Amino acid sequence: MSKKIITPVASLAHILPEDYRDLVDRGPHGKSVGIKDLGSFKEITEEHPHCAGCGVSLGVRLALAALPAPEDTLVVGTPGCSFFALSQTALNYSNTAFGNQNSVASGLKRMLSIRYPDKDKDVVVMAGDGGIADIGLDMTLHSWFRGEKISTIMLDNEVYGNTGGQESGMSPEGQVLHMAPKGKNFKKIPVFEMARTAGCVYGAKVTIASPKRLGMAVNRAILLARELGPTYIQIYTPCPTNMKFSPADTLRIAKEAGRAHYAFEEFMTEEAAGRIAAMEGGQEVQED
Amino acid sequence: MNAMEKTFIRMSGLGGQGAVTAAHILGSAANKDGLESTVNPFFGAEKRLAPAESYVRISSEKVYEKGEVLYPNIIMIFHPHVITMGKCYTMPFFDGLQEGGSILINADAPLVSDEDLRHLADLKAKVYYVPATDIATKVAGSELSTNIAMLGGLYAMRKLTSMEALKESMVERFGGGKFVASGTTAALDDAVTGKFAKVSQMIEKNMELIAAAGAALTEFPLPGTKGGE
Amino acid sequence: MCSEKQKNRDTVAELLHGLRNKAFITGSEAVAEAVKRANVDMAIAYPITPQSESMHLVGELFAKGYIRDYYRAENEFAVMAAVHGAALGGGRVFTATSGPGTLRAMEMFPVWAGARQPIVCAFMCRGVSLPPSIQPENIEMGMLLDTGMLMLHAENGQDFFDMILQAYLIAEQPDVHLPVGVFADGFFVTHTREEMLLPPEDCCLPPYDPGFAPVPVFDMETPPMRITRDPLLNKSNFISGSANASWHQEVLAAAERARKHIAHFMGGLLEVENPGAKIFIAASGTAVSQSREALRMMQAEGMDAGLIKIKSIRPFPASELSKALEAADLVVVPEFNAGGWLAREIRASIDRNHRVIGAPRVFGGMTMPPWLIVEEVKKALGAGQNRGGC
Amino acid sequence: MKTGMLKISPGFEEIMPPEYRELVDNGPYGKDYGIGDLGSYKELLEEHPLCAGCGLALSLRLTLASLPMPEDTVIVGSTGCSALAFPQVALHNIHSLFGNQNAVASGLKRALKLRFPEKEKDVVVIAGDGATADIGLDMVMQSWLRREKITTIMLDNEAYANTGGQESGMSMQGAVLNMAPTGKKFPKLSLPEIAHTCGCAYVAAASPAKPKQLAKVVRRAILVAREIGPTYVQLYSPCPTNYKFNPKETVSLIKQREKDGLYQSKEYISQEAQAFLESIEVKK
Amino acid sequence: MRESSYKVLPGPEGYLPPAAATMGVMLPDPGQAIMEGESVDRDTALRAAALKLIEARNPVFFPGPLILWDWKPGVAEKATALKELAEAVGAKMIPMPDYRPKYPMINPAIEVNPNHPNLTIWHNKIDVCLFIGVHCHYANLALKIIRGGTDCYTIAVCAEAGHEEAMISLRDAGLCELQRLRELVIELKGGKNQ
Amino acid sequence: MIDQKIVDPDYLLFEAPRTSEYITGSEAVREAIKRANVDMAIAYPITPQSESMHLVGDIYAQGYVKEYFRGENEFAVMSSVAGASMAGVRVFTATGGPGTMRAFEVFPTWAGARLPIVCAFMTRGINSPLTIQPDTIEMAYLLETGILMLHAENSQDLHDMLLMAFMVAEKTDVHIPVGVFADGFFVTHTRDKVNMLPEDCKLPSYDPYTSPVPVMDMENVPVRQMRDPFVMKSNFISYAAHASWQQEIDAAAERSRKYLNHYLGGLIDVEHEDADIFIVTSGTAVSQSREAIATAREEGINVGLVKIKSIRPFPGEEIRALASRSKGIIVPEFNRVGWLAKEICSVIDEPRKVVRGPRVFGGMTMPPELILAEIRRINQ
Amino acid sequence: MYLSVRVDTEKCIGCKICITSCPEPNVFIFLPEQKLVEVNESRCKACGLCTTTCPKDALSIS
Repeated sequence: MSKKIITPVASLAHILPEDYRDLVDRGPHGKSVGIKDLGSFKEITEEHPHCAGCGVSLGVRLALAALPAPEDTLVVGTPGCSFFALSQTALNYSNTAFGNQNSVASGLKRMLSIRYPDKDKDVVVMAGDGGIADIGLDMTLHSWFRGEKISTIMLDNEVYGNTGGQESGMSPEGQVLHMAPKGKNFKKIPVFEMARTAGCVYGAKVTIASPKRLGMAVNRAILLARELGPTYIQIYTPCPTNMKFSPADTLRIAKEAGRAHYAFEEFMTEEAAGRIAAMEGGQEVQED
Repeated sequence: MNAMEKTFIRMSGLGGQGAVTAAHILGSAANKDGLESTVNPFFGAEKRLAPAESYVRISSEKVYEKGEVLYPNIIMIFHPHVITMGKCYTMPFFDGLQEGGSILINADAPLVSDEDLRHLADLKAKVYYVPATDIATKVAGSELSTNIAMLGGLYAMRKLTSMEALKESMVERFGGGKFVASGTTAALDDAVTGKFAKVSQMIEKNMELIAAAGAALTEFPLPGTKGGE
Repeated sequence: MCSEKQKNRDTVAELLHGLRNKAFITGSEAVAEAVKRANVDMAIAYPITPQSESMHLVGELFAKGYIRDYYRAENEFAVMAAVHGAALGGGRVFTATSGPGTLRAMEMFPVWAGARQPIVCAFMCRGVSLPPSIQPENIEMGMLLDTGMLMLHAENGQDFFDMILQAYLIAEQPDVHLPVGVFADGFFVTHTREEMLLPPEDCCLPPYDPGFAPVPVFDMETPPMRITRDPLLNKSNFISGSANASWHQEVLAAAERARKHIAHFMGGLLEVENPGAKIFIAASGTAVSQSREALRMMQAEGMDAGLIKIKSIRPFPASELSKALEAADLVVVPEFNAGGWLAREIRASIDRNHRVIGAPRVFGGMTMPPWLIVEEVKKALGAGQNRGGC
Repeated sequence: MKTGMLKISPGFEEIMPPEYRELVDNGPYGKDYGIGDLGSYKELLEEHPLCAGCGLALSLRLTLASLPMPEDTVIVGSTGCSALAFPQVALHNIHSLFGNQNAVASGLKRALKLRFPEKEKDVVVIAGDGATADIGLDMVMQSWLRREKITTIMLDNEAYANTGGQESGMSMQGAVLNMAPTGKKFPKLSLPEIAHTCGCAYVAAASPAKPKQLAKVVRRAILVAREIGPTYVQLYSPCPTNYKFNPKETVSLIKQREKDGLYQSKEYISQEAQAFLESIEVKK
Repeated sequence: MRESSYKVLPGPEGYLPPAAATMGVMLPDPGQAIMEGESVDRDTALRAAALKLIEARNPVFFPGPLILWDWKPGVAEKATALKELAEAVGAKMIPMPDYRPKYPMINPAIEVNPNHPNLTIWHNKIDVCLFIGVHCHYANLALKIIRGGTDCYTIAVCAEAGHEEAMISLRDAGLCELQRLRELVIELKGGKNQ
Repeated sequence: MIDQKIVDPDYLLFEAPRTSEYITGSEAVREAIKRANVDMAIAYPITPQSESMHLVGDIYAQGYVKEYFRGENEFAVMSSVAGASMAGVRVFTATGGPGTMRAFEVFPTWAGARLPIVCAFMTRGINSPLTIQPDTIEMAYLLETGILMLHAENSQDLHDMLLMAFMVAEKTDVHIPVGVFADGFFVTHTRDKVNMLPEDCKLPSYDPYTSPVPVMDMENVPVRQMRDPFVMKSNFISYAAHASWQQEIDAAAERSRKYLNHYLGGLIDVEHEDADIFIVTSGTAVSQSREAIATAREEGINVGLVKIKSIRPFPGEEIRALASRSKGIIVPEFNRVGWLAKEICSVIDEPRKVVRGPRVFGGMTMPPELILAEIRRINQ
Repeated sequence: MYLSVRVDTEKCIGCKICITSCPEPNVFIFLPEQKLVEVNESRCKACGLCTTTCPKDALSIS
C-alpha cells in the first residue's frame, strides 16, 4: 500500500483516538516485524470477543503477526468464530457467504493483479474447518486446481464452534458432538493430503503450540503464493468451549496433538524448495 | 399497556454468567406458580464474556409479544462491565426503564454516574445492589453461581414468584433429563454440576445462596429522594 | 465549479445516441457486442444452456484482448462469489447465467446488493427444475424480486445490447452502486437472429473508477485500512439495534435513486403505446413482442387498445403504471411463467385491480401465439370465445 | 426387486409393445450376464439420442451390461449428455440437479437400507466429468469421506459436452475449448488419486477401449461398495463432437492416447477390499 | 418535481423510520443542494448551513476516513480548510477513523462510528453535526440512525451525489465549498455581532 | 425410548389429551418429530436452527428416528433429503436464512418431484450485511417454488403444524413438500407453554406406494422409470408435457386446501369478524399485533385480527371477502420488502386500503406500540 | 470478577513465551530494558493459558 493510507492528515492528526495513533506510530505496517516481536508493537487486531482461552483467536493472532507485508495484505474469511477477531484487524477483510472464501479470493486476487500489475497484493484466506473442508471444499480445491496465487489458512478447531459445537468433517473419528450424537463415524478429512494432490506448491500442518514454526510456515506460504501458486496451512486451534476443557489447557491440548495427530509436517514442490532456500539461506526453525 | 398485572424484566450480563439460565429459572417458577410467562434469550454469537441478555415477561394474563424487552419494569445487571464498559445490547444500560421501575446491580456499590442517577430519580426509579459474585464465590464456591445470587437479590427485592417454585424450577433445570441447553451453556452446566456430587447438594447450596444474597441486598438512595442528596 | 466529473461524457453519448450500423446477429452475439464496448476488466463463466454461447463469445473477447482476465469457474455459486471478489477489488466485471444456475447461486445476489457492488449480470431466463427444462421461461425473475438487485427486462436482442451498456452506467452511479441484472428470455432472445443497430466498435465506456464508490474499495490503497466487507451487523453492545436495518434501508434507498438514472439513460421505466386507451396489454420481455402482434390484431378490429412495455422490474414503475392505467377498463398481463409474478406486481400497484387479468400464462418452453392474448381480452370483455384474428 | 415386477398382468401380454415383452423374456434381471453376453440378451438401454461414435454412450452401455445385479440397482445421474440416455434405461434412475448426484445417492442408499435391511440395493452414481469433478466435487468427496456405500462412475469426456463443448476440470492442460479460449491453464484433475485420499475402498480408471477391463472394474467397484465402502471408477470416454474427430476414431484415439502416455488405466484397492475381492473372485 | 411532502427534519423520528429516499426525497441535480428534503440552489444551502452552525450550542464536525488520512493529493488542503472552518465556527471535531463494528465499544467522547453515531451525539450533547469525508453508504447509515434517535441537526458535505438523510446536504463539494462556508460563517457572525 | 403406538392422526391431533410443558420452540420441534414417526433426518448447523436439529439428533440416538447424519452443506442436505424421500421414507430437515438461500435450487425440485418432505425453516436475516437475527425475507423468495408454506405464530403452532404438515404432504392427491416456517429466536428460543401430545403415540407410518409417482426402489413398477426426466420439446416430448407437469404441481397445492382446512381449521383465523380495521399478518407479527389490538379495543377502536396460517396456498378469497367490508388493513411484517403486504394487495380490489407496515427487520423486535400507532392513525 | 493475570517481576525473565501463548492481542507488553513483560489488565480474560506455559511460574491468575 502507499504508506499514506495510514498517515493522518497533518491538520487533523490531533483528533485521532489514541489507539489509532498507536497503530500509526507502532503498528506493523511497512515494518519487518514477526512473531518474535509480539509484545513490542501494536498488533493489528485491537481486541476481540472470543472466549477465554480460545485457540482460534490465538491462531489468528499468531498468523497475523507473521504476515510478511501486512500493509499489502487482504484477508478473505467466512462466517465462523475466526470472523470475530478478523473483523477487528487493521486490514481489509471480507466475509461474504459461508464457504465461498476461496472463490471470492480468486476473483479479488486476479482483479488486484489487473489493477496493480507491479505490486504484490497478498490475498490470504483465513477460515475455519467447516468453511474450508465441508461447505466450501469444492471451492477450496478448485482454487488450488486453477493455481490461484493465494494462501489458504485453515484454523482447525475440529468443530463448528460458532454455531454451538457441531461435528465437522475435521472432527476426529468417534468424537461425540452435536449432530453426531452417536459419535462421528468417519475420519478427519485429509485436506492436507488433498492440498498436495490438488496442486498446492507448499503446505504445512502446525499447532498454535509452535508459534515459531507457525510463523515460518505462514511467511513461507504467503511469499511462495506470490510467485508460484496456491499454498495451504492447517493450524490446530483447539476450542475449550465446545470440546469442554479448561481454557487454561488449550496449549497443553495443542502440544499433545502436536505429538500425535497434528505432528508438524510440510510439503513443497522442488521449485518451492529452491525459493525457500534462496529466501531463507538455509535457516532451520526449531521449536522448543 | 392495559390494567393487567405485568412485569417485564431485562437481564444484562456477559456470556457465561448465566443470565439466560436465570431467566429460565425465573420464568419456569412463575409458570409453576400458575402465572403466565415467557422467556427470551437474545444471543449475539455464543461467546463467553460477550454481552448476553435475556428477558422474562411475567403476567396475570397470556403474554403474546416476543423479542427483547424494550420497556422493562426491572433491569438486572449481572456484571459491572455492562455499566462501566458498555457491554450491553442497550445503551445506556437503563434505556427504556418504565417509570417507577427497579434496577438491581451485581456490585458492592452502584456504579452509576451522577448524571444517570439524576435521570433515574426523574423516572422515580429504585436502584439496588448486591455483591452477587462475591457471595456466590463464598457460599457456593464458584463465580458460576452468580446468576443464582442475582435471583436471590431479586427475590428479596420483589417476590415475583414463590420460593417453592424457584426451588422446583432449579431442580428441573439442573436435575438433568428434560432440559436441553445450547452449546456453550451446556459446557458451563457441566462445570457447575461437576462441582457437586449430587444435584440435591447443589440445590441446597443454591437455596443457601439465595438467602445470603437476599440478606445482602441494599437500596441505593437516589438524589432528591429520602436519604439521597 | 470544483467538480471534475465531466470526463468521458462523449463516449457515453456516442454509445447511446450516436450513429449506428446495422448488424444481423443473435442475442448472444449482441451480449458480446455490448461487453466489447463496456470496457470490462474481468469476466467469469460457467456453462449453462442457453447462456453458454454468450460467455463463449465473451471468452473470445478475452482472447482478443478486450477483457483483461477471464476464466471458467467450478459452479455458479462459485462464479457469483468470484465475481463478488473481483468487484471488491475495484474493477468492472461481467457474468451471465440462466435458470438453474441462477437458483444455484441464489445466496450471492442479496450479498452483491448488500455489499453495494455494481456488478452487471445477464440472465438468459429458462425453466427451473423439476422437471428439468432448458427452454424459455422467466420464473427465476419472480424469485429475484426481493434480492435488492436492479432488474431490467429486455424485449429483444437490441434491448439486450443497449440495456447491458445502460446497466453499467446506472449501476456505477455513486448514489446507486447496486448490481443490475439484465434479463432476457432464453432462446427467444439469445438464439434469435435479427437486425440490430450497433454503435461503432472503436468506442467504449469510460473505465470504472472505484474512487466514487459509496463503500471503500478493497485494495489496501484506500482508507480506511481497517474495513470489514461485510460486517456482522447483529445487535450487540458494539452495534446499534438499527444498524442492520438501516443498512437494508440504504440498499432500498439506492434502488429508489436509480429511477432518475434509468429515466435518463433509458428514457423511462416503461413505454406506453396509445396512451389513454381503454384496454391495455402490460408486459415485459418477449411477451411484449408477442403483445405487439396482438395489439396490431386488436387495432385492426377497431378496438381502443394500448400497450405498456415495462423495462424496469426493479425499481418497479408503480406510480407510472397507476397513471398510465387511470382511464383503462381492462389490463391484460401475458407472462412466460406459471406463477404470474408480473400480474401480482401490477395488481399490488394499482387500484381497482379487478381490472387486471393475469393471462395468458405460457410456460414449459411453449411460445405464446398472439391470438391467445387477443382471446383473453375478448373473454374479459365478454365478446365471444372465438380465436379472433387467427 | 419383487418377482412379478416384470411379469405382465394376465391378459395384457398381447397389448404390451414388443420391446417390453422382450425385456421380460430376454432381459438381464436376475441373470448372471456380463459384457460377454451382449448381443444375446435384451439390453437395459433401449436406444438413445447421443451422437454417432459417442464414447460416453459406449461406456454407459458397457457399464450397464456390467452391473452385477441390475434387478436391485438404482442409478443416480446428473445433468449432462448421459442424462439424455437415462430416460431409456430400464432401471429406476434419478436425475435430480447438476452436481448433487452423490448427495441424492447418500440419502437414497441410507433410506433403502432402512426399508430393505435384509436386501442388497446397489446405488450407483453415473455422471459426467463436469458434474463429478467441478460442480459436484464437494458432494462427491463428502460422500466418500462419510464412507457411503455407493459406487461413483464418472463418464469422462473431458468437456461439458451437453452445453456445447466447454473446458472442464477434467480437460487436458492446454486444450482450447469454449470458455478456455487461450487454452486450459491447469492440468487435468487427478480425481482417482483424490478418491484414494478420500478413503475410497476401490478406485479404478478404465476405458471402453478395453471392454473386459471396464466390466471388471465396474463389477468390482459395485461389489466392494456393497460390503466395504465408497468406490470410484473413471471411464475415459472421448467426445467426437466437441473434440472434433471422426466418430469412428473414438476407440483408436483412446489407444493412441495410451500409447502416448497421456492416459493409463489405474486401480487402487484397499487391503480390506483386496481381501474381499480375492474371497469372492476365487469362489467364482 | 417530487410528489411526496416528506420533510427531513431533526428527530427523534422514532423506532425505525424509513429511508428518506423511499419516502420520495430526491437527491439534488448538479449545482443544487438539498435542504430538509427539498432541492435548493447551492448558495442557499451553504448559507443555511453556516447559519445553523453558528447558531448551534454545540456544533461538532465528524471528519471521516477520506479526509482523516493523507492518502491522496488534495486531501491535506481540504483538511486544512475544514480545520479553519471549525475554528471559525468554534466547532469541536470528533473523528470517524473507520467503520468497523468496534469491539468492545467506542469511546463516545472522542470518536464516532456509523453503527451507533447516536452514542456520540448523546454523550457530547451535540445539536448540530457536520459529516465530511465519509463513504456515502456509511454516511447514510449514520445520518439515518441520528435522525431516528436524536434531535441533532445534520449537515453533510458530500463529494459525490449528496445525502437525502441529512437535513442539509451539498453535492460535488470540495475545497471551495469549505472555503465558501467559512466565508459565510465569518460574514454571518460579523453580521450578528454588529 | 418409550414404546409408541400408532394412532389415528385425527385422534392424535384433535382428541388425545394434552399436557402443558414450558419449553422452547426448538424443543417443540423435537417433540413433534418424536411423535411424527420419522424415518430419517439430515442436519447441517446454522443459527438459529441448529438447536432443533441437535435435539432431533438426540432422539435419533434414543431410537425415535432411524437414521440421521450431518451433511456437508445445505444444498447437499436438501439433495440427500430428496434422495431419501425418493426411496420412500418419511424425512425431516430444517434450515434457516442463508441456508435456505444456499439450498435454493433444490426446493422447486422437491415440488416438481412430488416429494412429501417436511422442512422447518427457522427464518433469519440473510447477507449482506451478515446477521443471525430474525427476519422473514427468505419466505419472499420461496413463494414461487411450489412448496406449501405454513407460518407458525409460536411454539404451539410450530409443534402442531409439523405433525399436520406430514399428514397433508403425504396425501396422494397432494404429495408435495411442506415448509413450516417459524421466526428464528422469537419462536425457536422463546420459552413458553406448549400443550403437548402424549409421548406414547405417533402418526401412522408413510406408505410410499400411495405416492402419485413411483418410488425408486426397484420394487415397484414400472421398472423403466426416471425421476425426473428431461421434459423439453424434442421429437419425442411436447412442450405441453412440461407445462402440464407444472400445472399438476399447482393443482396439487390447490387440492391441499381441503386438508389444510381440516387440520388447521382454516387457512386463516379471524378475531372480531365485524371489525372496521383489520390487522392481517402471519408469524410472530401476529403475537405482537395481539397486544396492540387488546389496547386499541380498550380505547374503543373496533380492530380485528386476521392470522394467516397458510402462505401457500394463499387464502386469497378469504382475505378478499374480509377486506371488502373493512375500512383499512394493516400489515405488520418482519422483513424489509413487505412481501406479505404485496400478496394481500394483489388479492383485494383496493390496495390503497392497505398500510404496508410497520416493517421491522435486521433483528429488531416490533414493539406493539408501533402497530398501535398505525391503528390509531387509520381510525382517524 | 476483575480476574486478570499478574506477573511476578521477581521471577519473570522476559522469555516472551507467554506473549505467543495468549489468544488476546495487546495484553502482554514486552519491556526490553527490564527484560520483563507487563500486562494490560483490562484486556485480559483470565483464561490462564499463559500460566501453563511460563517456564518460571511467574504468572498467576488473581
